[in-house]
Amino acid sequence: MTEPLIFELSADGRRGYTLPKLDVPEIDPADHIPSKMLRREIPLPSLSEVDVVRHFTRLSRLNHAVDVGFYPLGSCTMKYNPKVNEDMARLPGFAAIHPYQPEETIQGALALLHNLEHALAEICGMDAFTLQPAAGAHGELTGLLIIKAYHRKKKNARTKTKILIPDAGHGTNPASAAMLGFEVVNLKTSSRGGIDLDDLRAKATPEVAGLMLTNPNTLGLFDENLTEIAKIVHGVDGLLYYDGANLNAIMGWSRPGDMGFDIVHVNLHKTFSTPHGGGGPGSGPVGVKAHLAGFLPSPRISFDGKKFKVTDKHADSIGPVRTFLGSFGVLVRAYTYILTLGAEGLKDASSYAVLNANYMMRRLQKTYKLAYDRTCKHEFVLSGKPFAEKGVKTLDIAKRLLDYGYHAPTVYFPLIVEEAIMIEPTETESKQTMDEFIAVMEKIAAEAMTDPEKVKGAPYNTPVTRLDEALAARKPDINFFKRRP
Amino acid sequence: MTEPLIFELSADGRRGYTLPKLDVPEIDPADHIPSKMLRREIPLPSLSEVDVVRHFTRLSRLNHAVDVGFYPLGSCTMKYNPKVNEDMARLPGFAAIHPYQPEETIQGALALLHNLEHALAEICGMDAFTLQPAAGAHGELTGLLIIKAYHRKKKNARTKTKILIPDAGHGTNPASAAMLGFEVVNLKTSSRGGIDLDDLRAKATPEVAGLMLTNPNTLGLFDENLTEIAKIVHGVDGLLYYDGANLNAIMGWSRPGDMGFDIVHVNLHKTFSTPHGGGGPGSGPVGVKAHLAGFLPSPRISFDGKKFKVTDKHADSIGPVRTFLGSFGVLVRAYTYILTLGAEGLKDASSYAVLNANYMMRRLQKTYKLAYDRTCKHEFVLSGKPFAEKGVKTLDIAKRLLDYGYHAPTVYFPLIVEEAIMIEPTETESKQTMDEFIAVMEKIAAEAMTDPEKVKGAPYNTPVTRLDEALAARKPDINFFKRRP
Amino acid sequence: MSSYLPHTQAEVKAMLEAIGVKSIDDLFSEIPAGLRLNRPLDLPDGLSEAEVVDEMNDLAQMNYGANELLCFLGAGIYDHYIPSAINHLLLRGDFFTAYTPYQAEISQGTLQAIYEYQSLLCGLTGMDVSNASMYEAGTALVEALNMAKAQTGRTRVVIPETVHPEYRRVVKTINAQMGIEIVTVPFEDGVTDMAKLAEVVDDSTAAVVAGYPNFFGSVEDLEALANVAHNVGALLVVTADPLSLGLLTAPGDLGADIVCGEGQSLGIPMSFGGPSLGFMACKEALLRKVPGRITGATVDKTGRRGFVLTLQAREQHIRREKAGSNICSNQALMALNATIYMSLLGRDGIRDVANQSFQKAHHLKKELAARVPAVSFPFAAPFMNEFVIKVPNAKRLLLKMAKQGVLGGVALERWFPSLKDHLLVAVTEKRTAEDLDYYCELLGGLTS
Amino acid sequence: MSSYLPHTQAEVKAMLEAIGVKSIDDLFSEIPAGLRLNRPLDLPDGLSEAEVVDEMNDLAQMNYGANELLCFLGAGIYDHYIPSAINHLLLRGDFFTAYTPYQAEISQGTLQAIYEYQSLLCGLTGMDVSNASMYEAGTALVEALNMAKAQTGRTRVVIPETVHPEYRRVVKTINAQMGIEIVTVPFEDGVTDMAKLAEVVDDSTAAVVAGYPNFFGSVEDLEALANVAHNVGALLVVTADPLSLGLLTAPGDLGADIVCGEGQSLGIPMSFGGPSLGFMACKEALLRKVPGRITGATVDKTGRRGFVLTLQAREQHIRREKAGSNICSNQALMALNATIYMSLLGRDGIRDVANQSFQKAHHLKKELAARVPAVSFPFAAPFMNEFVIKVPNAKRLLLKMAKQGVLGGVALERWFPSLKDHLLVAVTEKRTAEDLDYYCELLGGLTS
Ligand SMILES: Cc1ncc(COP(=O)(O)O)c(C=O)c1O
Ligand SMILES: Cc1ncc(COP(=O)(O)O)c(C=O)c1O
Repeated sequence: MTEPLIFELSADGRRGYTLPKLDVPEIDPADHIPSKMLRREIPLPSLSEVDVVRHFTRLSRLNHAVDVGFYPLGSCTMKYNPKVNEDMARLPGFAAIHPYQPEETIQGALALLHNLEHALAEICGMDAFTLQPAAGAHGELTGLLIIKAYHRKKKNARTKTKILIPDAGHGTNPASAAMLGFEVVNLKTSSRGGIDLDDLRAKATPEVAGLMLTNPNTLGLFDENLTEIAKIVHGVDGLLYYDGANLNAIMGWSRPGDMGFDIVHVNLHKTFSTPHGGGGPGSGPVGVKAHLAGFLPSPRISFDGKKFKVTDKHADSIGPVRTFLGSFGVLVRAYTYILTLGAEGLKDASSYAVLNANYMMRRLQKTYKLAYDRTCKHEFVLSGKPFAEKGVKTLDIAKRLLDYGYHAPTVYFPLIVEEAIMIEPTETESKQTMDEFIAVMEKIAAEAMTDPEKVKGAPYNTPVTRLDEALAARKPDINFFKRRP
Repeated sequence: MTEPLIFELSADGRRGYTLPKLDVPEIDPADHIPSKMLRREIPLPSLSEVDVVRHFTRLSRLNHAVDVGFYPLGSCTMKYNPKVNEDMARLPGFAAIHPYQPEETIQGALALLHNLEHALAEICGMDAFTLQPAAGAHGELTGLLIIKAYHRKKKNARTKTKILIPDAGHGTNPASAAMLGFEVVNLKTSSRGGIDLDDLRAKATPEVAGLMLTNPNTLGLFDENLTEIAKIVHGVDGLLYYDGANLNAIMGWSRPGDMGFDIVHVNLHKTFSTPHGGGGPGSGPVGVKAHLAGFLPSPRISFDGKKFKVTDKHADSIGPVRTFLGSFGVLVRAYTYILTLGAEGLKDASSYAVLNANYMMRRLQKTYKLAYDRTCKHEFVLSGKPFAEKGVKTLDIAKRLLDYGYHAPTVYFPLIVEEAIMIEPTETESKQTMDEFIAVMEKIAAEAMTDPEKVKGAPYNTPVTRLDEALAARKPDINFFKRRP
Repeated sequence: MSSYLPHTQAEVKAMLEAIGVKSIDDLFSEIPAGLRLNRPLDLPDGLSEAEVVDEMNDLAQMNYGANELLCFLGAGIYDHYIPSAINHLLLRGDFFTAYTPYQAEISQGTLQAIYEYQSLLCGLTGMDVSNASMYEAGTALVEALNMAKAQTGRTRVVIPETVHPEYRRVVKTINAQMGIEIVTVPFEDGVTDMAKLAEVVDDSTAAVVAGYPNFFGSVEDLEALANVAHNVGALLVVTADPLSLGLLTAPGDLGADIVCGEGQSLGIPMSFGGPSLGFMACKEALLRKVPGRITGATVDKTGRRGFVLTLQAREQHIRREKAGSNICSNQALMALNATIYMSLLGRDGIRDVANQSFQKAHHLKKELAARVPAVSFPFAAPFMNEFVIKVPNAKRLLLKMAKQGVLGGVALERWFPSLKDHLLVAVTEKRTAEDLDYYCELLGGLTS
Repeated sequence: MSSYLPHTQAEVKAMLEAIGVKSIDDLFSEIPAGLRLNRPLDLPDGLSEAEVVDEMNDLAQMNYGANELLCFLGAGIYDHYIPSAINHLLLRGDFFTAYTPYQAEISQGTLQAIYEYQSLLCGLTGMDVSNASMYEAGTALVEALNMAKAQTGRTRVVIPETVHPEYRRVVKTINAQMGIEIVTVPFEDGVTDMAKLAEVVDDSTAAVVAGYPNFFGSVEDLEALANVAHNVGALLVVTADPLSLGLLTAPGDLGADIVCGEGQSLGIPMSFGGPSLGFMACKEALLRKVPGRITGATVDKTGRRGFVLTLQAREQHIRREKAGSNICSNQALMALNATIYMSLLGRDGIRDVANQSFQKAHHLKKELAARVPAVSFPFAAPFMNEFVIKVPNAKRLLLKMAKQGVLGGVALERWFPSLKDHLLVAVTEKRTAEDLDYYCELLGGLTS
């Protein structure tokens, strides 16, 4: 069953809100605002409260979500989002404070930010953190701005024009670099799934401003040559940037700071259990080594032993990368999570995330093609290519999984694996859940061989069947008021 | 898709809870409690938090509910349950107070109870209320205990042995009366759908302790002869009990107290918008005229102009009918609702409830058989008999409605209408919603004539298809640990 | 027009036309003039949501409960920790805005949850059968005694004073009007006086009732009580605290025939005593006598497992005056609440919570004995997490303690004149060692 | 083991066996010894949920926000009333624990809600196209200027000082590093100095930016600004407060090419400034330049309407370094929040809320003028619900006001040295006549 649009449920005169009676003498806006600036038509719908509640309740029931079932979307760390985190973010002392309140009235909020910065620094082995960035990609931009500022300070801005990025890197990496005018130089992946050292050496020219690296990388593999890589990049005065999307693999085991990275971003909406919200909000705090701390975005938070303060005058700072101090509500959730797990719990999370991934990899490699046959970390990449002979693509396998009540893995990424199927179970899934999923994956593999049309026609048991993406792109209908007839 | 039982998801050693470390020196319970009283086995399952969240999230999605769609279940007043009521009931000042706190620390709670008693008294035209009863049936029991006490006080307990109840009355009415040892005398329904006055006159003997009446009754009809009825019953020193399940029809229009009733119960989970909770909790406050106030259950709440008090010594009181002062959280919701609607809003609610019912009745009587062709109040009763010729029963029509995303009306009640279909839209439903439902009802009527097997096989689009009730009753499987193999 | 009413003027007009009347007033015209209310209700005007929230907040803030004060109150309602996930699940409208699962095919969520509740409750109590819930403990006991009457054909029930005095009052209000005779038995050292019990139990006795733990927190010798009852063919009815069953042997294993009581301790907010969870479980032999709804497993047309309300022939909507009970709406949402709690805590958790409550209560009693000379202890019986103390001027003391941040106990005098200056003190796992220390400190200070 | 980890010892053992390793340590063995952390993380031990809640409550209670103090702060974040239903819907895990709707067939809830959001935003702003959200206003403006650059092929943007100074700072941080030159224009009587604007806008100008209402709360003459921009082939980029558009003409009807800004006023908690809602809407001509996700309607195999992410060829995961923007995660849940708010308020509600805010702000200004001699008003430009006052010792005054229960305004000096002792005062529909009276009273008292 499909759901009408909110506009289709509207009837003029309905209302889903109440307001107190206006208790000041009413004036005519036309006496105070030029009439051409006074609005006549507002094309919003009109609904009663029950209409609205039902509409969004019904919509929600059309969604798969972590709370509904297994969600092994690689690179996204779809772990359980603890309910208590939601409660904490909604405490009025956090939810009802304004960013421009006097410092004296927000000491609790500043303390939380300060503590969180320090916890992240310890987890990552960095010296200072900013909590401003609103997501991973925003963190990347922030990090790259710091790289720019670093070279500018050394008067090398003109020559430092290139950013190295492995071909397995996430799309945001090159996009972020390009936004700031860097030339993106792609690095090849070795047969072990790490950076091809020869390629790196060849490309590590004096123009290199930095290297952006995800580790474990998007193949789920830990690059054993990090020390060498760092040496090479640092050797040309390039900075090492750590894309922390995959930090969930190594907490308490290894730290980017100790690996030689100068800058790191972490995704609180992955590793630190804050919910993905249907696409966001995320949060992508950026940490740096001491030598780069001066470049961090202002304003920053400081503590003089008695009082927490927001300081805004930092000569070398790249400046603010957003308004206000960060996605505070997300930070509250992440801080709650860190308090809950503590040192040992965070390490356990990584341990079991890696255990789960290796378990699934070893079991699934019997049916699917494993891209790199090595111990993985928190995720691994299969290929759907074996089924090409039957005309079954990875996309078909993904869609068929939906019929069995699962979200599909990440597909067609990383680009270097043909027909990629990238699976990240996360630590919050049980063997039971994984075994059931594995059984279904095996069943689909069998179906692909014996009844390929079945798989190619999937999904069948979903609120809608396969959707026509080509039509959507060819004749965009993205606004009800300009809809396709 | 069906959902495993919580027991089937369990694995020994999992946990979905955390506790602080025990911070007092641990002692051995066996040194303090005789060992035969110390438990060895606890057959509870073990799950992680995400297992539990998913299980109940998935279960919830198998439910229809007011928040999901139209729920025209007659006699149950399935109106919208405002969300703000839920917030108010969860304020720590209400949710985290203990019933045995000193009065000084619960003045807000007592004030709320006191105000709610008075608001209900005004709405019902009664003089005093108790908020103790936990549901409508419990209210009936309370009312009948008051009737008993009244006659006992007049030394008539021995002779006052009968309770009159119309045959259209709800099952709880005779059941409540019988529990207290009353003999139930059924009254016939007249061709107008009210009480048959001749029958009443004939049965109004000196043994009559009281009459229990729902008005509008379960046919949705207002009994125009109330004044006469009251005269007859009072004439034999019987008391008039008002079953307030249908109060939603008349708020602000007419009051049971003004109709001659001595005792009334109201269902807060119907008229006053508190949610039905999947079957409860409800709340069934009981109001009485001044001459019966002394019989109300103790403890009661009093206000001396400064302080609210709980008083427990009332010589004539029937005594407490439950522990503590009532289903407080439900009372908070109802009070919130009354504050929100106010005098006019409550009357509007009844006006539109009645408008909706008449609109649906007039439209649906074209397709279904209308039991009593009169202006109805908040609900009306159709009969599914016209489709008997095709072998289609009311039950089949009800099941077919599920396929279209609706909850079915109340069926086979009241018992005096063959193949009864009892529809109560409530005031929170829009014409749009009702029109769509009417169209489906017409479609099903057509299906019943042209494709009766389709209707008889329904439902098809539900999480499970028609369930074998006979098997369930024949071989009860009601406890996982003693399940049917 | 309120946000809860969707009617537009145009729609009202169209609907009146379809009905064939001119105005809404016409729909009320058959109400005789004399029965009409010819004035507005004497209630305040309606308020916007924001104003309502303000007004309710003002009322809520006039209460000082377990969020503001350290709560050592029990006597049936306990301040246990409620895991966050519970409220999130209960807030799903798909659960709480549904009614009784009359249409099973679109109510599997509610039905399966009830089946799980019944099973968990049976597991915890050691019973075979559980219904879907009762209102609360008092009325649950009323129904249990009614069952005993029906089962045994006898009309006399024996209830020791160690059973919650409020339950006993409810029994007196209701069962006494059902033709049941109630016999009371005194206590001795905080438990039922077995000698006195033996004196009053005879072959006219339908049931013997026992609290487990009893009202004073003491652990009764259920087996002995069961023997007394069973020897004369009476049933043993136990009112139990289900959370305590994490540490105490299931009553079913000690001879209970019916176990009922208050389930609030299973993760339900105290909420001034309601809505809470009455529960009712019994042995197989009593199945057909159980009041209220029961869910059973069955299959659908395709053979898939599904759940339905079953054995409805016991109930009022079918049997009317011949039904054993009048219960219709129950406490389904609170049963769901308890089900989620039991699922989260599980086997280990319920034991841990019960044990921590036990440990902390015993620690407090020990510390009080050592540190507060003014306190004495009338009973030496084994106890779970609640015990009785005697202090000078108990009632005034309670007020003073409240002013200093502690809800110190429940004064027993109102039910037991002989227990003047006695307090019932409950300790849950939520109280920290520091809290217990403060309690001793405060009591020491106020009594010295 | 935490309640978030389901692993039992037996399962761990079985899994290690299936993998063919002896211990979890073995799975980390390829991390070179030098890169391993050979000590525990220097963080506190984990806590139980109850302890965490206590600790977080302690922190929250060290803040005094709009629940404790009367909030007259604005400057982009406003204390509007948030209807209760919103949070109930947002708390549905089916929404908030999902990610980007990559698998459309099981994400129709999220996708349709985004389509509705896009449409509502277009309706409110008078634009043709909206994306699914941006992070927040500052970065939304950054992207808007980047779009203008791409569209016009020009690299100079003109931003008056009347645009939020923090947005301008973000633009400086980011756009300046993208090869965009930023030219500032001063203000005159609270609005953009049109003469000065005309001087700097030329045919190298990619965009002119305007706040609507602007940072001082004043209503700019957008049409005039649009003319200046369009005359030289530049775009008019407007940062708007969407709620104010309940009273103010849609920027699209006054010539705006791009409308972006902060959507927090649409029912989103202030939450110390985040997560909030960046929004981005534009005219059809700019469709292919829009950053971020867009949802489009389409049909499934059976012809039923459905929704998908569309036009993805613009995005980083497809285009990598050739993408116009790097945005990936956005603020979907906040967009849903705003969508529910706009649906509840609807056409009439958004006008009512905007109008009440307008009325109350004007009332306060009038009352201040009449009752508090120490207050003066630097600007006479028309305004919505926010205005600037001058008071002696503004900063110390703010602290004194806070102590007496009022968050009195935002001090402007930090961004505008010339506006020392000036406060920006915002009034929403939540402030009652009584609150406004208290504000005057307090300010009068503290300045006399
Ligand atoms: C490896 C990697 N880097 C960066 C990102 C971008 O993070 P965000 O979506 O928070 O901007 C992602 C997101 O999926 C990612 O997987
Ligand atoms: C007319 C009538 N009376 C009494 C009741 C019993 O109310 P409750 O279920 O609250 O016990 C009902 C419930 O449906 C009813 O419809």
